[in-house]
Amino acid sequence: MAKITMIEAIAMAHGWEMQHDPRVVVIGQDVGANGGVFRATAGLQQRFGKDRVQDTPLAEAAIAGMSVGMATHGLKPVAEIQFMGFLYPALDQIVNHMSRMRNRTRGRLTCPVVMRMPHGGGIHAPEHHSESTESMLCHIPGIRVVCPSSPARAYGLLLAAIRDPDPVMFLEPVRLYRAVRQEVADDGQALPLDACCILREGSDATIVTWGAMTIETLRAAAELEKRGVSVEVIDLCTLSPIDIETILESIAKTGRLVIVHEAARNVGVGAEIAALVAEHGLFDLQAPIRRVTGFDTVVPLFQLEQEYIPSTQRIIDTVQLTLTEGA
Amino acid sequence: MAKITMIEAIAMAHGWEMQHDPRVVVIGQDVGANGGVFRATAGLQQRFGKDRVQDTPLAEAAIAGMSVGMATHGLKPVAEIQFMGFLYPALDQIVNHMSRMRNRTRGRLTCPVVMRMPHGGGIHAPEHHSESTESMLCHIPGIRVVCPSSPARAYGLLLAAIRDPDPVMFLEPVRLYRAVRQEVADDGQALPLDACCILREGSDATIVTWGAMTIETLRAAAELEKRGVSVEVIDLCTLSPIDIETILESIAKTGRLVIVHEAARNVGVGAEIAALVAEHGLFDLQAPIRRVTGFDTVVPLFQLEQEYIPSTQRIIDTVQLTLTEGA
Amino acid sequence: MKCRPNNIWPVNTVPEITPAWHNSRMRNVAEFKIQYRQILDPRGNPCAPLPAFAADADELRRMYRMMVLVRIFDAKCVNLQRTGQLGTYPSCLGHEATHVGVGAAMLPEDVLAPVYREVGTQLWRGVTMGEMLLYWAGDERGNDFSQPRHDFAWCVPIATQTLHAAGAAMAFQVLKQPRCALAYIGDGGTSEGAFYEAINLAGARKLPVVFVIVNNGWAISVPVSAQTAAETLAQKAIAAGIPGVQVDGNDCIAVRQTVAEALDAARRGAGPAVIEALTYRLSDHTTADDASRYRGEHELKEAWNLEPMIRMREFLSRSKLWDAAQEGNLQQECAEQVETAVRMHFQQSKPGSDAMFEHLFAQLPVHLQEQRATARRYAAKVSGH
Amino acid sequence: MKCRPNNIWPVNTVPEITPAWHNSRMRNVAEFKIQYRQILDPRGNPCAPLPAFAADADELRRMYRMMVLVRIFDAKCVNLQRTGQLGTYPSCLGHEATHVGVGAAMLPEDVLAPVYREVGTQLWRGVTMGEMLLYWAGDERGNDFSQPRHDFAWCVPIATQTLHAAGAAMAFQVLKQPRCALAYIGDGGTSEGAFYEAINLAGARKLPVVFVIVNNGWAISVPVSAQTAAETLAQKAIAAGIPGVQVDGNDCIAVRQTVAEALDAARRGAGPAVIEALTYRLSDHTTADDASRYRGEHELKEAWNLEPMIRMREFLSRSKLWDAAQEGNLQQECAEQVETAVRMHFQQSKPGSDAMFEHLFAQLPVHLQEQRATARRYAAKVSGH
Ligand SMILES: Cc1ncc(C[n+]2csc(CCOP(=O)(O)OP(=O)(O)O)c2C)c(N)n1
Ligand SMILES: Cc1ncc(C[n+]2csc(CCOP(=O)(O)OP(=O)(O)O)c2C)c(N)n1
Ligand SMILES: [Mg+2]
Ligand SMILES: [Mg+2]
Repeated sequence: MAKITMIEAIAMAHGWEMQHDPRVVVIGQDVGANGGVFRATAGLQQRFGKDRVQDTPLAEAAIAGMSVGMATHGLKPVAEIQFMGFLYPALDQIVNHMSRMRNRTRGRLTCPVVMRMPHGGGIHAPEHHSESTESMLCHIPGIRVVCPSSPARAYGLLLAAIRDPDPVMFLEPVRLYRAVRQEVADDGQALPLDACCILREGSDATIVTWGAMTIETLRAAAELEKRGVSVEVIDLCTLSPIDIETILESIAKTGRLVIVHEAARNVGVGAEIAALVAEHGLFDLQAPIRRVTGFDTVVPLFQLEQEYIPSTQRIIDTVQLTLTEGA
Repeated sequence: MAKITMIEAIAMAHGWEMQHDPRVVVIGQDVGANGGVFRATAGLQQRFGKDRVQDTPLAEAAIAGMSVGMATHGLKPVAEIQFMGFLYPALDQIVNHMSRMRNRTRGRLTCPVVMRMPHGGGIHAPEHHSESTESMLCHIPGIRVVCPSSPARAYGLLLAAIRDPDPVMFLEPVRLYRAVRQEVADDGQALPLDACCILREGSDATIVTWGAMTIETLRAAAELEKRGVSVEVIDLCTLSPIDIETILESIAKTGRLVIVHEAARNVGVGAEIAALVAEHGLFDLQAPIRRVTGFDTVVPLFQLEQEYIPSTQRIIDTVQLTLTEGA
Repeated sequence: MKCRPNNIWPVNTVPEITPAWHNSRMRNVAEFKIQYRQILDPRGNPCAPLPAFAADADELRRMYRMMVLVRIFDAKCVNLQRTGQLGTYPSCLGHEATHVGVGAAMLPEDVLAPVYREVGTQLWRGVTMGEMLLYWAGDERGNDFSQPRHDFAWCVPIATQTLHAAGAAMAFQVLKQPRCALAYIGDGGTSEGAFYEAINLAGARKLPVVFVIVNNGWAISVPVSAQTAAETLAQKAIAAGIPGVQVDGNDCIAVRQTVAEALDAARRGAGPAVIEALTYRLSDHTTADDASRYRGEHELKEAWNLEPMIRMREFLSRSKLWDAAQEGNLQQECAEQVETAVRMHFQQSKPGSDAMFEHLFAQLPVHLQEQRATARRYAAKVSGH
Repeated sequence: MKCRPNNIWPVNTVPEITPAWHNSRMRNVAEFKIQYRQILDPRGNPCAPLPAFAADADELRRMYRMMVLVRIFDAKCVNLQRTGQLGTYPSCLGHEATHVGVGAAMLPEDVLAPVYREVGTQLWRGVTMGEMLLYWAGDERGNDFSQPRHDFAWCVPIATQTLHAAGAAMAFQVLKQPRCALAYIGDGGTSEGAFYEAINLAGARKLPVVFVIVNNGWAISVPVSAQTAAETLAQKAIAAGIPGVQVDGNDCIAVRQTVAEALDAARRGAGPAVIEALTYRLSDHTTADDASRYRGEHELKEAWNLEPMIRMREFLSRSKLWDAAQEGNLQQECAEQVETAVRMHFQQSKPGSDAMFEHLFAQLPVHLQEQRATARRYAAKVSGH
């Protein structure tokens, strides 16, 4: 089994599902002959034809809106938004229709749609190409938000997302697209949605994170281990709804929680995790819940992106601070 | 001094500021001859002419986008979005331009824009007319989000918003538009932004809320007082950035926090407040932080809106639960 | 007033000042024209050849019947709202010819993407008055049409439905189904980017979808002249490279024929079209609106002279297909039908709090089960059972 | 290939199947035509009367000079990116005539809303190469133009800038300033709803704004034919009820004259216009793209035959305004100018972490002061000072 990158795993998941489910149709800007600007849909048009892999006009509202109509009338669109920073024109369709079609028609019409998009920064991309505004999506009732952190999880979670009968926003961390290679079997095995994934067990503190920040977090955990600190690392995987049980169990064990995300802090997904723990796990907490996040600033152009994205050092320092606090 | 409703206070604030600042221009759908579907701009076109009070074509992205261009080139647009549920097509311009114009041009071009919009439900309005998705706005760096809870605060905060040199989203709770009358002096006095407002002092528990939910919250506080429970009620007023100091001071006194908002719970603004307290006020907390919010469902059509909007009883019960918990 | 064909801008108007380029040596590369169709004049006299379906007297009577039913039902809804028994309601007074004409032109397997005013089309296609009453009474069950199951539900966020229609058409194209989608949009709605994206996408992919612009002169308080400088709304089609045409929207026969032709062509692979139906909003925007604040009485009075019912009735009478007795019976029949629907509507029980959770996802996530329990607890307290 | 006038669709093409309505009795209510202008043919021969500014030899040489500078600077930027010294860069190779023509047509007090490729217009208006290098090197200071202070910055989210231009034009109208805004947009960009909303709004309010569509044949890998069924992009103007025209975008003289006429009319109150400049993207989309994946070599080769530099140089030579010696000097001069700019660029220091906070608000809110301190602390650790 060849080792593949996350972008290859994503293309592979598309291929498997299109092969096995004729309703799956891929749409987006440059997904056809070009195979996607990151190559997530490479080879699909050649393999499945122009009907099932269609370049759309340059219009995000149209991509989301037509996905709604395609999904209600017999197809399962997997739509690519070229970068998360260009998702905003599509939000109206996502909030006002995709997320509530099933509800507002009492189940008569449904929206099995996957909207995929590159997420986050760190690759020296131009302005507006480094957004991680998942929290805006997570606030929308009626959709799921998923974010993989490895080639294998990208493959399994994307399959799960496509098979899900409801809309899923699938956020792909650009920093991870080609960061590592992993053996991934093309076996059509989906991974569960709505479930966290424990990347590393530990007993002194819990770190919850997702997507590309798993890199710095795992590095921090490794470094902390050298210093005698045992950190449990939880990858959220599905950002909405949150699998809070797994997190609470971990905190019951460690008593300390640090949340790490690349997005701005204010009303980020980290806030929801903290709030859930402050409600359901308060008496397990031995120290304040700390968040290590992007700043509440505009994501800077790339000269400063390393200053913006939380560093391994910031995570280490915050965990250590947490260990000095409280009981 | 006549007693006026919130909607009249809003029209009055427009009038004052347009009279005193010739750069202020009002735009939106039906804001002209019709004076706004809620009458927030009643009489302004007659008074200030068609150049300064302009009906726009039916296009929210255009309203936000033209506001950007107007603001960078000498005007101070005050734009009405007819309902918050129709804000979404405008989000792209708000996130990608309005909020970051100052930052991305290093202060060369700026966006003194106010976007006003009716917020929340409770008036038996049609589908999509009862949204309270403030948390999506609060996550955007570079803008302020403000929500008044009385005629006087609407007047003072709207003046402050218009005078602010940066973009402000001004959310107007529809349930409050005509709920109460209050004496409001037309004296051009603005209220401070970025500051909470304590509506009622108390010592046993703190409730933080904003907008229309101040109604049920104050009712709950009054009822609890009868039962011997003293509740401090804080009106957030500016939802982003949050004046956390005032909240922390209150919790230092009461040791208990309940957050009440109409919006869905998941990644709502309540989550951010809880997260801030779980970081900076953890050791003051004697009980879990509880949130009483709208459900993580689509806002239902109006037959069920009373089941959706948190009731006075739910608030009372939650405060009492909190009092039984912990130390 | 857009509803009067004579008031359409003169062809090729040259504004006082224009860029000088029209004086310089240039080559024409594309030419377009927008045409207008009327079959019955305002007095019900045919002013163009009658289409084939007009040879079927039963069919004509069926159309007229539906127009009458719509008008009576519409008046009832306004009344129910005024007496606090229905939520805000957008009357379709004056739109009957357009709405029934479109309904009659569509095939059952086609898909309708309505806005919020198209009672006539919905009724024709099988949506019941009971379902409509439910929706405007604030109950999602009103969107669960017993038929046609595949039609989109009412759509409040302006212009968004045009993209759904394009998407459905895309599905028909991919799945090789000989079906069409039809999206309504208002004059105001044509200012939204979504509308343009939809027609442009439909053109680029030659999708089987027809867009019907109901130009009723107003978008709440904003007249068409303030929405756009375009002389016609049909010409919006030119931006998408697709055919566009105007039709007298108060002429049910012309509407039906024009829409049928467009659907037929689309179904045979010719791609999309835009049809602008010129009619007039004889009512306030909704029951929450007061049009006297912004609209002159004179204009309204003139518009009444062109309204669609008289025209159809006169045409039928003159063709000896209709008489006063039939009219009397019909009015009574429709009134009874409406009363029955209303009576049954009020017999329905209110939805329970579970309704908020039931159809959010195919399967309710765990944290929502807790919230459902909370909702039940407090709903019980509210309604006392 | 849209850049060749001969390839424009035949006028009034009737697709195989169309709605039958073109056969029935209808009345024309509006007619439109789209015209095409070229002044210099691809070999630099005038094929239409020369505009007044062409009598000024210095001005013509100034335009040509700028085109040459742009091409050399552009090549340098691509090179810097390839060697890891610049971020992703969108080359403007082939667009020089359009960009310089537009720049020369505008007045300094007008406002430009660029996209991301219009080096020629920016340079003409006073933005420096240093500022451009800064921006593409990932530094916001590149948007802080020393002049023109009132121009909009580069704009990556496609089509959004067209609304800013309309807004600025609205400000000029309200403030009674005799200024115009000019927005660029690409062929792909015309599919975005925002573009249509902008032209429609501009038309409805008769705003002093000109929209220049740079039709370079491609939007990354998507050809114009897949963006829209419209025969021309100029005809998008018809949907907004405003004038639209095509111009040969490789003909700097035609572009300048056409844009100047539109700006002049707009400044005098005639309202907006749309100009489609037909050119070709001779480069990859950006340095991150590989056009060979989706674009045929033959097409590219043909496009090179029409490129704008030769045409202008041939015209100047034939008019005895330019010779080989001048050309040699110019090339050297420009190369040196570019080298100097690059050298100075590399002397600049990296922004500090405070730059993230400095211009977020007029005054930094309290909680951001803490975050600024955090950023400082870790920035210090990262760069070691
Ligand atoms: C996106 C959006 N913006 C604003 C509104 C509020 N609104 C409801 S109806 C209406 C006017 C619609 O006019 P038109 O399209 O002409 O349709 P008509 O009501 O005349 O049938 C407006 C502005 C809305 N429903 N959706
Ligand atoms: C809203 C938005 N969607 C997608 C993109 C990604 N993107 C960048 S350039 C481009 C193609 C633009 O094509 P065109 O408008 O023809 O301009 P050109 O690049 O040819 O100058 C796309 C899709 C973007 N920048 N903004
Ligand atoms: Mg209308
Ligand atoms: Mg292009």
